[in-house]
Amino acid sequence: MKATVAANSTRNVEAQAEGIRPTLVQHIPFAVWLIVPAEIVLLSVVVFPTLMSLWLSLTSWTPTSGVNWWQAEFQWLANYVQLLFGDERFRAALLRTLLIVVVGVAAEISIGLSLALLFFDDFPWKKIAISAIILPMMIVPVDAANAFFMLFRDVGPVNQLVRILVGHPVRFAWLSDSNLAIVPILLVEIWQWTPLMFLMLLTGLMALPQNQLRAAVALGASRWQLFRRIILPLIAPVVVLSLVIRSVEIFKIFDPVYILTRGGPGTSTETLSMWMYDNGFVYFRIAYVAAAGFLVLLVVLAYVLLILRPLSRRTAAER
Amino acid sequence: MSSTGTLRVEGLTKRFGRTVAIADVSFQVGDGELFTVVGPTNAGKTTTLRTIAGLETPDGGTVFINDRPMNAVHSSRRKVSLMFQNLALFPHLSGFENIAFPLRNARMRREEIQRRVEEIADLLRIGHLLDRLPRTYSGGEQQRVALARALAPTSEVLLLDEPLSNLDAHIRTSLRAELKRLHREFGRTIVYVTHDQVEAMSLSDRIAVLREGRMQQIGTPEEIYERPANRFVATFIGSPPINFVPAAVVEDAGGVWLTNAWLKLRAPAHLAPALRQHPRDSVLVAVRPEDITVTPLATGDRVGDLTVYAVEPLGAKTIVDVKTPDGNIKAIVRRSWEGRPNMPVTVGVDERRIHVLREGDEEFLPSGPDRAAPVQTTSAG
Amino acid sequence: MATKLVLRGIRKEFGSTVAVDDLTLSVEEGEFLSLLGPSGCGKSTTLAIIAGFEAPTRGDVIVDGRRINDVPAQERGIGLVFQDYAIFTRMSVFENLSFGLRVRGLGRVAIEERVGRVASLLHLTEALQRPSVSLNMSELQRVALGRVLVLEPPLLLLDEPLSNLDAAIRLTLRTELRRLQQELRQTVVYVTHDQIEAMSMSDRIAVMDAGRILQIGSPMEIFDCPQSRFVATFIGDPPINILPASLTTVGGHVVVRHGGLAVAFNGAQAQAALTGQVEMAFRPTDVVVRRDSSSRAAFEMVVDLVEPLGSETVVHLRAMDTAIRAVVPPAFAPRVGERVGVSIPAERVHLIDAASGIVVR
Amino acid sequence: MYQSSTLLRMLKWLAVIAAMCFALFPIFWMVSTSFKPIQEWSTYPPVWIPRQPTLENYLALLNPAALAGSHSIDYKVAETAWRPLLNSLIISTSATFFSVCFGTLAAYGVSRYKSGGESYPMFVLTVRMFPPIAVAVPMLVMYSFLHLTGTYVGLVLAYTAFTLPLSIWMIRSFIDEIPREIEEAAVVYGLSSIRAFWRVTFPLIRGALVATALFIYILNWSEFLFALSLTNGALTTVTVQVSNYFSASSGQLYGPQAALGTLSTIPVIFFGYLIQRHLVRGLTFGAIKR
Repeated sequence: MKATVAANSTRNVEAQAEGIRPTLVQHIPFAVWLIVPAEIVLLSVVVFPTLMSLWLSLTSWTPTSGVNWWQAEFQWLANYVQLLFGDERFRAALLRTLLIVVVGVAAEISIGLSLALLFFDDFPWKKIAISAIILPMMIVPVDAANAFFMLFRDVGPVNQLVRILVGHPVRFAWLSDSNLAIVPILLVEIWQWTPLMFLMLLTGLMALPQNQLRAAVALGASRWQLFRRIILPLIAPVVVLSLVIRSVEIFKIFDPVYILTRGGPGTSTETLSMWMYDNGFVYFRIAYVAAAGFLVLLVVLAYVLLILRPLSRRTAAER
Repeated sequence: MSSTGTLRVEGLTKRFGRTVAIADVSFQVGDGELFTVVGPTNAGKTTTLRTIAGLETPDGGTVFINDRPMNAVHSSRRKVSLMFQNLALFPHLSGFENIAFPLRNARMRREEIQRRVEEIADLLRIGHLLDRLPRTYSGGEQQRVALARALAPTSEVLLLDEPLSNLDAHIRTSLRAELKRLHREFGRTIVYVTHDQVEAMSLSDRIAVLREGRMQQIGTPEEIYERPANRFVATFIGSPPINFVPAAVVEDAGGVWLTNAWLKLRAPAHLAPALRQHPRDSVLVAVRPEDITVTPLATGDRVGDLTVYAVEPLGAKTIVDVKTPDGNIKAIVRRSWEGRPNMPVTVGVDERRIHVLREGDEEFLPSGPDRAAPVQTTSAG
Repeated sequence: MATKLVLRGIRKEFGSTVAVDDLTLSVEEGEFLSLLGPSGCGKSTTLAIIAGFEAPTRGDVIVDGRRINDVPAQERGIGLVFQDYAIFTRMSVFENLSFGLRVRGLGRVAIEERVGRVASLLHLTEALQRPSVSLNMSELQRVALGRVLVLEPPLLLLDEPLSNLDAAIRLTLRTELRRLQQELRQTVVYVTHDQIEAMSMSDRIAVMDAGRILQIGSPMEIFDCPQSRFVATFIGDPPINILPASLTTVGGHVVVRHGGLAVAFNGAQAQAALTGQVEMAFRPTDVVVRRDSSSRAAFEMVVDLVEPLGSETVVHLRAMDTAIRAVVPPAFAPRVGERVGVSIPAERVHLIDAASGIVVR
Repeated sequence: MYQSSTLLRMLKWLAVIAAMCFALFPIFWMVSTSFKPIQEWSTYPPVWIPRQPTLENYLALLNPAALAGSHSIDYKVAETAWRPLLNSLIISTSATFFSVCFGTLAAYGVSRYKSGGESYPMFVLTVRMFPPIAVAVPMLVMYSFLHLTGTYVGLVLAYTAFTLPLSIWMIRSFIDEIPREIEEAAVVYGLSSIRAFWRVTFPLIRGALVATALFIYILNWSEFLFALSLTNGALTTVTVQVSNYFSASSGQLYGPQAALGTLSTIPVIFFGYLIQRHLVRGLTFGAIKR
């Protein structure tokens, strides 16, 4: 990181040479000083532990092993190999997390976009309706998970509603049936974050060049043609952005799993974060978890780059 | 009130990455002069101004104010005022505080500031704006307050960046005259940047024409208009722009002629010597629209090559667009000109007022000193 | 192909503000009519009502005798060109031009044929495959125009299509647009705030202010015979001189006087103006300025400011509390402080009723 | 732009109402439960609106002993909820303060001076891509080494670090909106660069900074994972306390849990609506503005 700072300052000198900051000439170090406090915090709390974790992931260290972490026994990539090829439970958690990401994001974006389109036109009470719909995203996630826990209990209102719908008593064991337990977890994510997608996409829709839409209408486009040929291509960058941001967030899913099922029953709802929590804080397999953390980071980075690349290429072309 | 100074810019060069914003720009502005830098977008006008103000560091060249080099002086101590194109009024400060801002920083006494701001506000008739925030102003009012802020401090050079842009036509016309009157009364040294050649012509003591970062010509408005240095200046100054008509140089016993299929001009005395050196060359004849007369052909006349393409009445005058075999030319004719599109016409050119350049050249052929001034007349409607 | 458009008693309210007030207007087949007025005068709202994006609070929009108030915008088939051109940024030039035909489900061959025709008319053939984001302003403007022309619309609405352009290119496109309209014999409603554009292009101009049409007429009618102070001021650059004046009757003549500046009319001409406060208005181009101020009819004034514009020169003249603008040829070469003789031909002077702002002569 | 038929309008209304119900129902349930007496917590069919609304759940937050009669009380919930509320208040406030202060400095540098180079903002952002749990594990090791586990300092540091990227990005987007010329005008008219920022730019973004602070505050207040893993139970925040109301030994204390949930969510909702215009900007790293 030190190297980065040094590189940054030379870059700044170049920046001045290019005249990006004229008044800077008189205060060469000023620009660097500005980011020092933030940098100290990030270095000590994020970058240092990350580097430490990189070291640990190459060792077999646990707190119970009796040696200091920096003296741990080095074992190359053994942890990674074990994770990828030997650990069924880890792989299951990884796949489960990916499933939650795909289903959750798809649902959030499609519902969010539909809702945003509904709110594209003006109608009475629109502001109040928006305020109501975005309420879930403001709830403390732990409280949201608890609320869903209450809803999905055997004797909770969800079962009662299902009963009213099907017409005879049912008792789905939502939280203790290993096939069903994933449903409330997904639902609480969708419930809490669809409003964000809705708000993002609505903001995007409102920012669309109004005259392009009007032009399409004046040229005779039907409602569907307007959506398909004009709105969708224009809103695509916002959709991709939503996709990236939500995917990254859901990848980290922890609070609802911890509150609703703690990964259970068995390991049927165990996600990556839950897996890491159990292995790290319950079984103290620190080195092993560190390796898993790096794998996950790589997966997330690859995912983000994969999605963002076509987007940035397109915006570059438009400049 | 008047603290003025001279400005000298020598070989100013500024690059942004690989693009060259200005290249080797030099000029001198005398004490109390109103000097305009005019040019199209990306000419480097704003960069020039910002470099003088110290907001950009030049890659080469020096800025002198009162003969002192300024390159190492921070912009807060250069004693220049800059009126930004987007005005950059402080949105959170009242009109009074905006105008007083430079004075407070100069540690002027409180009563003195009060007096000074009120004096300037009177002058620009913005007394009623002093207690209000800029967001409540109209476009013209914002412009005036920004101008007042630039006028308030005792700066040696006043830099104005497109101060009249974004205004309605009528307000612009009247503010323009007002600015000129203000300058006459207070004699401040002003560098005025604009893309509008009309503004440059009407306001300036001298004009510098800039294109793609390079200086094209420096001179009084009359010089620039009557004796443009090159093709670009001739085209850029004047509206509708000057016409270029291809012709060949022919010399016979009668003298030197410029001819093409539809036009035969006797080369005027001030151009003849230069043209004689280029016999049979292809040249372009540059004619201002007001130096062209257009006459409809009477019925029965042989139909010529020239027809009216469009007639554009402007009220006091009319622009006629004439279609020629070599492209269209525009002429300014009197208001009640009777002609309609597709009508055959003949065209006359005041040959004493033409410029000539060789095809492919940018610079005009040199002309002698006896170029005719426009005919003196009284003005009548 | 050309169409007659009639607006009858159009009124549009937004909440408590009235954007358009009892507007009646008819645009003849093949006519180029400009709606001219300052921003906020209701001209764009009028356009939106014709296009079908706004429903009028009252009044009828009639095209070729058919009331189209209830026809939705996408079925009106009216060509609309926006101030910002509203080019579909994600599409190529061809896709932009063909959009209207594609949404109508035309076959590929027919589309290519019609797009090709319009593209060559507008010199866009070379640019057809380019992405629209790579176009310059004048190309964008032509694509916007071409996009509606392929549909051969009976009526073309243009909303300030030249206002985003550089002065030089604006001048050229002004001519081209007018030529094109004359060739296609297209009915055009052109919205602008630029009086020069309106003057130079239109068959007729409707001058609007505060939601109302103040005057309709040919450009020269509007210029020479303004009916109100607003129209007189709005048209013409440099703006018309307006001076408060007094009326006296001398012999059979009515003399209108502001300070030393006096204009005599014969009685019959000025009778209507004899009541109330008046103002005299005359164009800077109508002021006769002479070097010798000895002439009896001339009023002596001092040159206060000189603005050379190249092909003409604006002089500001002053005498006591009288200040006027005059336009002189550059060769006149006036100098600041110089004394000149000024006279104004009576037939070029308008009298305005000061209270109502109506031109009475 | 299009005129909708009556049927279509009705369908749209139905969809909107359905969405509103879906959004509001879980919240309704939490609030409703917080007013239910213990007998109504677990009946079937469930009680929708408390028949005998009571405040005893809220009182139990202050005095858990009152619950002892019906439940065996876990040691974790045997004390009043004041302590976790106070802890959350202290930690969230300090972390927000540091995050916004440091964030403002860095954002100003990035926006006006390109501090740290072109890719610095992106580098900062990668911090938000980490699953925090992956960092929490080595952090715990580091914290126990430095004796920071279960301390205010430890949590404040962690919260500051993990909200800094958002602070920087959000504030940067606000500063970017202030035309640079305004600051330059202040420089031309006699101020140094730093004073120009302080006298001109800062007053203009003050409102936006408050919004950023409230947003960061919400995040800190809602944080669960670090509070759970970096404290060893020595320091309880509200979110942890909420989850403590059910555990193996004391069973489900639905009433008090809903009561504390309601209480802890109220400030968040309040702040949330205050800064509604900026929420999207924050959650999308300043990419989408309103």
